[in-house]
Amino acid sequence: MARKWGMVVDLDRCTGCEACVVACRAENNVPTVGEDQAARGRAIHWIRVERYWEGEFPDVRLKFRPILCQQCDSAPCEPTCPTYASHHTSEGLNAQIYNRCIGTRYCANACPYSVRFFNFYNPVWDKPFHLQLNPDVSVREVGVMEKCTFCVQRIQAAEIQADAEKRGLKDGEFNPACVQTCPPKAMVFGDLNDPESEVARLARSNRATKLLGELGTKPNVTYFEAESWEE
Amino acid sequence: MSEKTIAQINEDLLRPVLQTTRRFWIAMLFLGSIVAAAVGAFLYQVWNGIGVWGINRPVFWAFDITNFVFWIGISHAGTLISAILRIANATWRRPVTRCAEVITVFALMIGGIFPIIHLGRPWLFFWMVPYPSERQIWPQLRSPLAWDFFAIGTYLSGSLIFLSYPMIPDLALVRDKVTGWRKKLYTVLALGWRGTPKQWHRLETGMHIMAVVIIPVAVSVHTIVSWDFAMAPVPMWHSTIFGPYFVAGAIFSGIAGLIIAMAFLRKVLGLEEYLLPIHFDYLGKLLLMMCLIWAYFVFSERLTVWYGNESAEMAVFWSTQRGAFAPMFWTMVFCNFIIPFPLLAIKRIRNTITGVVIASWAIVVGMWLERFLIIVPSLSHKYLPYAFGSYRPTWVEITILVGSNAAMGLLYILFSKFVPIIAIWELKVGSHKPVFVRKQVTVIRESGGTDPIAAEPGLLTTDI
Amino acid sequence: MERRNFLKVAAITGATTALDHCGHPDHQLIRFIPEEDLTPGVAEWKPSVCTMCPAGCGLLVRVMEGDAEVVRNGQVGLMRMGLAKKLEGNPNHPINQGKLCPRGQAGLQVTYHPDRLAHPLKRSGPRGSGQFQEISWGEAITQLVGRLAPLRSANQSASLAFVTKPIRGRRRDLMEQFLKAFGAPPGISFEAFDEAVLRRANQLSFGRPQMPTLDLARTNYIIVFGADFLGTWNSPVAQSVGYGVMRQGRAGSRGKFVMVEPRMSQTGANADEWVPARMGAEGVLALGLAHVILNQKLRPAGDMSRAGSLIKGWGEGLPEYTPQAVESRTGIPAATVTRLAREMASHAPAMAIIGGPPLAQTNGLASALAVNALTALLGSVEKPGGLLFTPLLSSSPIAEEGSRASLASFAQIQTLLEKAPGIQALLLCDANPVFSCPRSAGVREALEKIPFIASFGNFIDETSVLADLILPDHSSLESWQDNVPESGAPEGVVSLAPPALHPLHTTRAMPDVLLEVAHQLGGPMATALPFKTLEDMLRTTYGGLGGGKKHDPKEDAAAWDKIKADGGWWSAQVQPSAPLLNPVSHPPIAMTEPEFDGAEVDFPLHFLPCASQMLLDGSLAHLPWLQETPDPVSTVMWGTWVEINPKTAGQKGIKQGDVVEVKSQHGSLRAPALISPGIGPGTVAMPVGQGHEHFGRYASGRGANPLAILAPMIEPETGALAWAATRVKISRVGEGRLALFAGGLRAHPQDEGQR
Amino acid sequence: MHIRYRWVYVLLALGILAGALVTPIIYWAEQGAANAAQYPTAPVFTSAHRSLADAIRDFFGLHPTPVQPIAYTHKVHLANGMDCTNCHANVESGPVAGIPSIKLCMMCHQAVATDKPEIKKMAALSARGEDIQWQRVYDYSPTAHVQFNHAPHVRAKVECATCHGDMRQRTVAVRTVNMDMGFCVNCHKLKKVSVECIICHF
Repeated sequence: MARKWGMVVDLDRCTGCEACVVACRAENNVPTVGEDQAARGRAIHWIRVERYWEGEFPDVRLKFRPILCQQCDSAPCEPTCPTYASHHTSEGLNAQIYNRCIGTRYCANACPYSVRFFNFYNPVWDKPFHLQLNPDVSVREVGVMEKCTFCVQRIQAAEIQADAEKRGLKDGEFNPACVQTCPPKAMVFGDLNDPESEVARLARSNRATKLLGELGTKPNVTYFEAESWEE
Repeated sequence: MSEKTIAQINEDLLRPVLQTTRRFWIAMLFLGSIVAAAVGAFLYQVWNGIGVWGINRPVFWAFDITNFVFWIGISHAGTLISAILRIANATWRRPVTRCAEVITVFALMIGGIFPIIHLGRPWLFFWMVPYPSERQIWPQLRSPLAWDFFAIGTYLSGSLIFLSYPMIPDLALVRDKVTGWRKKLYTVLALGWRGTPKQWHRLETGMHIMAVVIIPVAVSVHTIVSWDFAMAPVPMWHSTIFGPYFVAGAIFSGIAGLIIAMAFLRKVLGLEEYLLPIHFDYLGKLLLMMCLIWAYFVFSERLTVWYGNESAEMAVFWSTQRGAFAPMFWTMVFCNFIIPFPLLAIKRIRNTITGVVIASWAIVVGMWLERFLIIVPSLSHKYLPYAFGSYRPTWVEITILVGSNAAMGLLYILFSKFVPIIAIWELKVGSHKPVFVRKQVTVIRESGGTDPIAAEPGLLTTDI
Repeated sequence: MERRNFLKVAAITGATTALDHCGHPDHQLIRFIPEEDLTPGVAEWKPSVCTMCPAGCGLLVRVMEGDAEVVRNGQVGLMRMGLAKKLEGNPNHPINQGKLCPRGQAGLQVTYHPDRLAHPLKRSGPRGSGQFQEISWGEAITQLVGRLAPLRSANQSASLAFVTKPIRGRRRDLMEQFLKAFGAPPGISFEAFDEAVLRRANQLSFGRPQMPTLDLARTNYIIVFGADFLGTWNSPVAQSVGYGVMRQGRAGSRGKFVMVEPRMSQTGANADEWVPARMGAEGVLALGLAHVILNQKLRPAGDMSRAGSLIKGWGEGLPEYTPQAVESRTGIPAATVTRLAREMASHAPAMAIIGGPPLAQTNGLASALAVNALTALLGSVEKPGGLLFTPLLSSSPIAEEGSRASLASFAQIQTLLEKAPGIQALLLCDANPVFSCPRSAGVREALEKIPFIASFGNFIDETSVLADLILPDHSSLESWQDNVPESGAPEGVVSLAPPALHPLHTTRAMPDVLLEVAHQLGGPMATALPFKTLEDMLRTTYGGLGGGKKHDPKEDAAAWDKIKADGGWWSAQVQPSAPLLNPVSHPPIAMTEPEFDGAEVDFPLHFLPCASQMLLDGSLAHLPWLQETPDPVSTVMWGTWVEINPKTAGQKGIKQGDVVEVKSQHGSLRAPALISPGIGPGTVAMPVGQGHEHFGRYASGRGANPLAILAPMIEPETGALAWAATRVKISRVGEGRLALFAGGLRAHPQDEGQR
Repeated sequence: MHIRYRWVYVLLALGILAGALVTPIIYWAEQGAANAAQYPTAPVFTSAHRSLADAIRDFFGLHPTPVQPIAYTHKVHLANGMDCTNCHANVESGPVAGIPSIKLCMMCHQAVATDKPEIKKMAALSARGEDIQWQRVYDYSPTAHVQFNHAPHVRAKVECATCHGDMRQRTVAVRTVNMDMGFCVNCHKLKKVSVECIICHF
């Protein structure tokens, strides 16, 4: 059976440290836009840690929730794209094909999670920062939509390696950058179609919830809500 | 009108075509520069990237799509109205039809450009067109944007035929009046119209068929435009009311646009005897009806959202009722209802052209705001409050908006320069008995002219 | 705007190159013959050590071949060389176990920073003007030697001073040996957020002058006083890993985490219970808890160690710390105090931790001792699920450091300043006291008086801009690294790694420069430092580790190679050793009220500078990745902010984003306001990190530096800067702008009233 | 048209010109302001095209034929029993086939054919410690976002010649096969491998 990549995020473990955010930037050639553009709402973070306040001082709470592309099975962004730049892959990924993107930005409007980011200008790196750019990931240009890919470059590398060694993929053999770096191990990534995989096991847990599941987007990212302490 | 002789009619209606005034050139100069500025702004945007606009995340659409919907809306005046009136055989329509149909064609052209202007990479717009390529990919036909492409394409070509078909006799008329290069030009444009009974017959039937065909197309176009929004799960977009709501809004703004255009022509081209208060009165009534329908739609839309009290939608709702967008919202209500309703409802005011025109101006402004208020508040308040945003336009967007209006004026004036803006032959047909079509046949054979009543009756008998 | 210009520059200068495998390199440049032969397009993972903070996490560096613009003997050209593409945690490393914090992830940018110093510089303009001119290494070293030699001959060698960022490892030893041999006083290890108070307290309470290691993975209950242990404090990655286990890693037993702090931090946001105690009253709360436990006999009194004996009235059961008394002094309801005490007593293993703001008070040490006593009372010192202390290898510099720990770096800097007139030469290594000390301390003015300053740092900052000579170090990925972590793992650890990359610029490793200088100075210096390079030194120190007892060279060589391959050495054999001998005896301490600078009438608000999750103490402000990563709590990018409670803001008519002036007795600053429900009406907080004058293009002239306006209040016994003991007043100045990443504040917009 | 209106044409032209100039003027003004505000900008790496010409070339998929610094002849080397993988060593193992550094060339050419002018050129280079500036022959425009990996193709028994032409007949490498997307897709379909976009574009 074809693979179906998915993720589980345990909000009870997440500390909101944002290591995932920087790791993603480093891995995926996500450009920095500078203060002016950032203030205009053009900062690009494929994964972000949302924070929501509850109550008022002193009985105040703060909740974190890392949000990346949910790789929906019925993704609103996909049918909206007139050129197939955004479409579903056989491995359940929500592909964004940069070279096919003409920049209608319709997908970003349709995405309820607001995880699609647009290149309003050509990205720039002051030399020699560009020496760090990951050659396995393309550098996007102006007018192109971009988003979390579940680190598809790592998926493909692992698959090619496995084929070369004439074997299947092992669970946890590789991880997206965010999962790899997460200090409290709040994220788990893997193949949902492999019932043995950890992510599949967790996704079956009774703690499993989907973000905005009521919209029927069928996300492949599962959240475990934070729990409260009882004696 | 019947007391006006054919010669006078020709004289009055062909004047703008035959002689060029200074005013014309000044208008061209003025509008031309504005349009040029808008084109410059667009090139500037292409060179630097669409970041020169005020759009951002999450407000990825703003002025661009607002203008698109607005102009498509305006386009609904002409063809739809004149088609309906034709079928209804409302004779008062005759002076109105052409200037209405012209609006449709130009508004569609302008509106249709915006989806291209608004692309992040406009130079790749042709990927929306289904054509075979070595890539072996076709457009995504599930995408409302692809539907737009086809819908607008159909409507535009339909309207073009609908407009140009009844132009033929008048072009022929001009052909016979002018000399030199323009003679050549109009000879081509007139498509060899000689006014034979066959030709007249075909013209009539053609017009009837087109009139029937164009109405469902017109309705479908704006429904599909509304689906650009209704198909996306965005708070207050994802609504079943949008189809009829948009169509109503479109006709509403369309008629307003038409009235403004007519008032303009009446003054500038001195057509006081042709575009009579009665026309404004009738159109005003139509406008009044649309005004009520529009108000009804807005009310029911707001009511259901408010009553539904769904968290995400309420965020949008309140942002328009009391929040950042409230001033715009209430201005819209003012422009689209509070002002026009009394002006149009009170007969005495409706009969003064001024009253109707004021109402129309208010409505045009109000309807642009309505489009904006459908798009921006929803985008800036999507499901996850963390991703809420706001929007402020830049000079580029404003220039392009102004430019699109200037382009409308420019094209309209140019058109009235080349074609009689009022269908002369229809007027004449309107002012004589239906039998004359038969008579005229011989006349034409005789004199070779196309003017139905050129020769004196005496000749008729002798020649048959 | 910015990017449009870049674009224009790019379009006009044609400065575009493309990734080597999908584009064309700049043609006009010549190519140098590559030094190494890597497989193009294939990644190699090389071990290294993270130097973004002193925690000593192990790294794996993803090295791939690429074309770099380099200068070789004065000529610019393209060189095919190994380039670092990504940093990841070393999965076998006992401290970070394959994980990294955001700052560690951004470490890459240090190596490839456009403002990194590429070659030695000597000052060409007036001091502090930032005008330097390029010189050769030969010249640079001759100059340094030329300055140092006379000092020794004129036996003024005591007039050489050395200020460095905290380094735990052989580099540090090398400096010390250099200074000793030179005859100069020991170097000053300067840290902005000084942990001296805690080290001191741990030395007194537990006989261990070092930061604690938290066994979170096995604890059932942890109450934290101020320590931002999931963000920036101590060894955050190790602690986060443990925290994950405490939350969901153990079937059926989810530990409770209580946070006591005046302003909600990223760490506090994760607490099950958040207790905003009055600033400086944390110790009182701790003793209140102890009072309940003692008097209700919730714990066997036998666990009362000497940690308790350091607290006045402990023997009598802390009569002054009844819950009611505590309520009046801390603002925490008596009922809460009692409940918390019961909970922690009945959920062993439980521990209490203190760090950050509570220690930055005039009564910091007392608070620390109080919390230590509580932990001791809970019986979780050097026990599973409690406080552990990473065993210090005999070869570790920390033991030595520990004995000095009693003196805080601020105190050391101040003594330096007092001696400043007498000091002839100052060596700097990435320490930035000018930025990190209150302006009132007059660091800059004092340093300007020193005739000769040399800096080894590889960036120009507020301190090194004063230097006469700059000898830029390699980046941490380009040179040998070692670190003997002070905390973070229960077993003994040495993080050590060879260079992962060839140097990009014409820089040199600071230890190697010191060694060369020593040799050129000759005489006792040369003999005291026999090594040729840092590598020699590391090998002689650690080469034996893991080798056989009887140091057979072959075995050692193999062991050495293994250490280099593993990125260090660690062993469970090194168990937590018994408390150090000769425990420092100390009279019992009374929990005094904290003193604050500024009368409450004129300066009504407490001022709380807090470590920034991204920029730490400002030493990382030059990295655009961190600048553009939103702060987890405020979601501000590229700037500073003043965090104000809605009530306070309302009274002053301050709205989100308005520029406010924050005024203390010692200065004032301006920054945009951030209205936040996470801070009390009596306090305003500001993140440390921005407000640099000189620190590369991304940090310079951005935001404001809260440390600058602090009063020189100190914790008397250690002399540590009490950076949370200043009072301020605020006033609205005008409109401003904040680059916020977040739109809404709350999950349900209605909570904020109709928008 | 009537002669007395000629001045109007002039005005008209001027007006339109002015309109068209509005934006560039604002643009340059902004640029000036911005540059003043900017910190001294180092040359940058960007995905922007170098010039309008570049953009147009890219749009129409035109590839300028590169001029190699050394007239390397594949023909001779292959005729002398060498194999592609002798120089392009990583083609079986990695994504990039790789071009050897001058070191490898000099291994043989210290001794072999040292009298030939091209070899002399090369020897001079290596004496100066310089490598040969080989120019790419086959590459994808960055805007194509193609992530090509040689190894799997070699493993799938795709001949080098299929994509690079028969180098035994060539001296200096030139682009013989037009590697447009159709070329790739056809082969993928023929070999019944996935033609999903994400396979190559990411």
